[in-house]
Amino acid sequence: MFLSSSLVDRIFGWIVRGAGWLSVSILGLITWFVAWESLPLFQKVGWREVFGAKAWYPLEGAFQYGPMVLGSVLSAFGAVMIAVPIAFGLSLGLHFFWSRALVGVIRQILGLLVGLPSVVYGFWGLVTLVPWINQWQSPGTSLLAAILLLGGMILPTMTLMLDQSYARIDRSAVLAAHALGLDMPRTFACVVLPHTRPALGAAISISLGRALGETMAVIMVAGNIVQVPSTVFDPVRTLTANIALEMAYAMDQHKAALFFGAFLLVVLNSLVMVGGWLTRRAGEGVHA
Amino acid sequence: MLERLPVLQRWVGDTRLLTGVYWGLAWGSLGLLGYWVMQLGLPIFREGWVGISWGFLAEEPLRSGRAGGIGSILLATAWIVGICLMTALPLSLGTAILFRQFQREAPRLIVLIRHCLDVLAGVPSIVFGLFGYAFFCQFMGLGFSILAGGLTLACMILPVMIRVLEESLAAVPLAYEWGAVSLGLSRVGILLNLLLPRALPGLIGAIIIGLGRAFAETAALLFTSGYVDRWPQSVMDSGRALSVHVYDLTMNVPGGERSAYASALALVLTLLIINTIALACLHILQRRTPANAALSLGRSR
Amino acid sequence: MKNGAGADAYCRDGFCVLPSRSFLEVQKLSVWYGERQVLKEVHASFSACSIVALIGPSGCGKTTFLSTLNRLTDLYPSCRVTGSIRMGDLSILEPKLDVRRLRKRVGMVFQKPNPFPLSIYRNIAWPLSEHQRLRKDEIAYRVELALRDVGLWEEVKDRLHHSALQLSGGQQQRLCIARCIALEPEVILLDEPCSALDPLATETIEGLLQKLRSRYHLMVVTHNLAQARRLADEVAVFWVVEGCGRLIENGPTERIFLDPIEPRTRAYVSGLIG
Amino acid sequence: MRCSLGILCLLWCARSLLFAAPAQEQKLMVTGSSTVAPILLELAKMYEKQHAGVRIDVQSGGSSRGVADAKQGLADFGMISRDLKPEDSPLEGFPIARDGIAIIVHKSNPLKAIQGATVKQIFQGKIRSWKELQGADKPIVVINKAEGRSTLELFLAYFGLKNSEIKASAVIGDNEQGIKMVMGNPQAIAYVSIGTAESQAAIGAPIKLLSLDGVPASIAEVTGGRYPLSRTLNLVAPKPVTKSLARNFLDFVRSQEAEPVIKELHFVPIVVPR
Repeated sequence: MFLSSSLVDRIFGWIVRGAGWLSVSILGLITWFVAWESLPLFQKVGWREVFGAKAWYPLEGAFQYGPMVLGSVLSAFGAVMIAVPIAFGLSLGLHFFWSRALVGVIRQILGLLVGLPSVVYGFWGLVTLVPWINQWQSPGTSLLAAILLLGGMILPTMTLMLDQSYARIDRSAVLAAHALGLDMPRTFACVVLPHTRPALGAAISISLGRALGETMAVIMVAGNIVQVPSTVFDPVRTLTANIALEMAYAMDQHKAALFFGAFLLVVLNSLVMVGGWLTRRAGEGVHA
Repeated sequence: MLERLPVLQRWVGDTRLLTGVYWGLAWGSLGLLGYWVMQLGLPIFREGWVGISWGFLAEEPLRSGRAGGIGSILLATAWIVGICLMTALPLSLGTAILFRQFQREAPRLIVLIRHCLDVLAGVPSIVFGLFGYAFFCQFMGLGFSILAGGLTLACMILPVMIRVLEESLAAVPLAYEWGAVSLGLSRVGILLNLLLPRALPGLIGAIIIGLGRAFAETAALLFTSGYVDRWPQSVMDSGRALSVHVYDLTMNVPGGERSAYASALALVLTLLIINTIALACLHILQRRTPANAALSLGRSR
Repeated sequence: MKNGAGADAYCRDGFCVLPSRSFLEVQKLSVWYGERQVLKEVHASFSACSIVALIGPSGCGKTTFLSTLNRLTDLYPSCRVTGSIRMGDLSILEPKLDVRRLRKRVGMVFQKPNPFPLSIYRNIAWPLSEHQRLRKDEIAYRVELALRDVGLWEEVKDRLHHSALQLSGGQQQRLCIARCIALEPEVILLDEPCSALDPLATETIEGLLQKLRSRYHLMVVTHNLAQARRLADEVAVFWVVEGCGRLIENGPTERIFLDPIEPRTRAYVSGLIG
Repeated sequence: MRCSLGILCLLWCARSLLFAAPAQEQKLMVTGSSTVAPILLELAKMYEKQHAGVRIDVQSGGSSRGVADAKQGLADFGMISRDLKPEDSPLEGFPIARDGIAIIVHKSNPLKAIQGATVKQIFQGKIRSWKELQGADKPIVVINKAEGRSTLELFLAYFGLKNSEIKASAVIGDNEQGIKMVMGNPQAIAYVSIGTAESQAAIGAPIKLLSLDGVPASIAEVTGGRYPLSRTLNLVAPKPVTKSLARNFLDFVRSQEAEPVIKELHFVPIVVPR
């Protein structure tokens, strides 16, 4: 019995380690396959042509990624800027102002919003948001539309993450603050905020990743013109939209170019993650 | 932390004002959210309610989805999500256990996995779609199939499931494990007796989150499980997921709006039902397990 | 019982105490957590008497010393242990040692009662069934035996299948001890077993320890000097020297308390410092 | 490890399902243009109903994919929403329907007809305001199609434009998206498949199909061969088509039986008598 159960333990260890390695290998596989599939672009077109390209006309052999990277980054950052204060306000309300029943309802709604397919958001953006913006400034399909829509889409995720981080605070710290006679804003500033700063960083970096990665909704509202926008009313194309728009019809080097776009997305996203780690580490430093 | 208090007092002499600002921010945000939910949700319910019926849920789509129902699509979705969960759950559970129980044995592996997962969690779903297309469909030769779609989704929801499972395992107090280890008990025993029973709510939570993600996903499935909207006969058939169906109806099919709304409503209702069932499960679990009851008592004390 | 009847057994408080051949030899034991050294070159040999008390101010490495004895230090990722500990035929710090068998022989009871969140019965039955292949009725018998040993049987026999977390603190701690002795260890390490309990429960536990002293080697970390004096046959005094925990003196209780060699010990036991 | 075993099991099940089925089933694979796919999907369903044991899989993915798959033998038929080009050479084309491209604007736009040259100038960005076309003093929102779409190819070829010359303010993927955009934007101009546009206009979408060079954009005009900006939807296959199922299906697609289905989808059927 004794020996056998220690053998079981050893086997268990290997199984679990295997699971771990498999999870790691997925990222490796993704990077590898995406890079591998984008190789033909550089074999057929050449590095210099790709990075020196002045426009994106894949069928005419021009592959310029810069504006799309910019489009992705701008729309994602804008969305986060919009979503942060609202998410912040909502999480405040959830913890300090609203009754339990209301809180329950709001959480359920937020949960549903997270699960709503992006197509539904996009459809709303296309038929409501874009015409609305168009009233001020044509064409309506614009960076602004993308920012607003993405902001709305990441709002539930962000709120729920902040909500969870508030809930995780040690009750006794809050009680201690109350015992010291601190009122709500001070409790918030002195107890809740310092405790949740790392979580805020995590929420922002994850939402940023979500916004960068959103595809279906952005296609419908962003206008998809490959250009560097000069105002928020100019249409832009994001890397993700580019893939979804052209993938179904792409052949050969065009397809490779799209895979390279995906590769750029992975790189971009890794940068966001590294940024998240750094801010979190800095936050922990402040905390200590 | 409290030493900051005087500074704060100097900033805002009267905190009633600040409370008011917070209050306003909270209600203002709620107002925005409410307005937006109305904007988003009302059309779905209003238009969708007309189109949805038992027949609609059971039939095969006709004329590209303008008529008929979404029966075959629901089935394909269920298969895709099922395969996805069946693959992702053991994998993520294993990894979460590795994090909890093998910290001493494999610290470097754990750090590596953590970083990889952080990156993986942010990889856009469309990249997963491309990867699935290149790896599962082409390299593994699965073609456009439910299997390929499910596996791609599994890769996609893996990080988030691991995160949730890990958190639920971490919520089990270390003291139990120490007690067990000091008695020389096996890891498997600790897992089965101490960790898993306590982490069961987390497990359910992970399944729900995974399900939600998988149901809502469009981009990753476009290039992997394909468009075919007929009854799938095996996992090697191409099958259209519900969210892809909604996408197709709104974007490719003239006059498909009504069905699109009805399908979207079906999707929302499915999510709602799953959430409710899960909540009920959690409720029952918390009431049934004496240990849990005792613990929550202990916590309140 | 474990050491065989020695010729020079002596009696104390009416209990027969077994011979004084040393059962635990500690040599040059040093422990680091990361860069910080918490125990420095501990040399000691504990004779096979029944209760050893480890005393000293907080942070002097008592608990760490105790944890090294059943290799619980393995659980700290950054912990490093050097030196040697011999217990009978066993070299405890040997890397290839079957740790689980060691932990069966050297049980541990923690400061805060930590019964498993299972039923009272399963709390004892699960460790038993993991270490030995036993029939159901044998397990039931052993559970009852262990519970009787700690005097819990009468209190819980009607609710064996209720959660152990519903017991009071003292009962929980006794259950933890029962969980340990059900495995028939040679040594039981107790890390301040009474510090989280009220005086009444403390008294019960002390009585229990007195009862168990004839069957097991007990090593008790305590902050309570009176308790150490009441319980122990032998006392080891730990002290913080230049930032590291060290064992500064050990010997029979009477000598440590009445005629210590070290001036710091004298000051400590007389309540002047520490 | 556990999960890879699971995958293996799944694969095995899948295999058994897969290989059990085709014994009594004949299979056809059709891939290609998303414009043609809906027609084939419907026809395939009808055909399957009439012939038990036949399964026809239709996958959309663009005309170029249809050609590639048919060339490689991955598909029995490729669907293309354009006329055959010389580089498709080893393949034989089978026209099944005709479709035109309509220039559409919002219903509130006073414009009713447009000249080809004007369209070209608008899309080149030489005409920027509706004012120049006797409309409101509002900028023109030009909606272009994404690279690779056959609608774009046809449009460019007809007007002799290069995609890089087009100064668009939005790029869209599918026809429906273009229509929805025009519905929401009174200043927009776009070009989409006539079938789609006409059917949408028929259900009440606020869009208007402009007549091009004096010919109204309608299915009727395409049928009559008068509408200039039109294309043939083809099935392509390596010649000769030998598989009897493929021949039969092809005949079915071009039979009178299939006519109402194609009409219902707002395309112009091409019937080839058997």
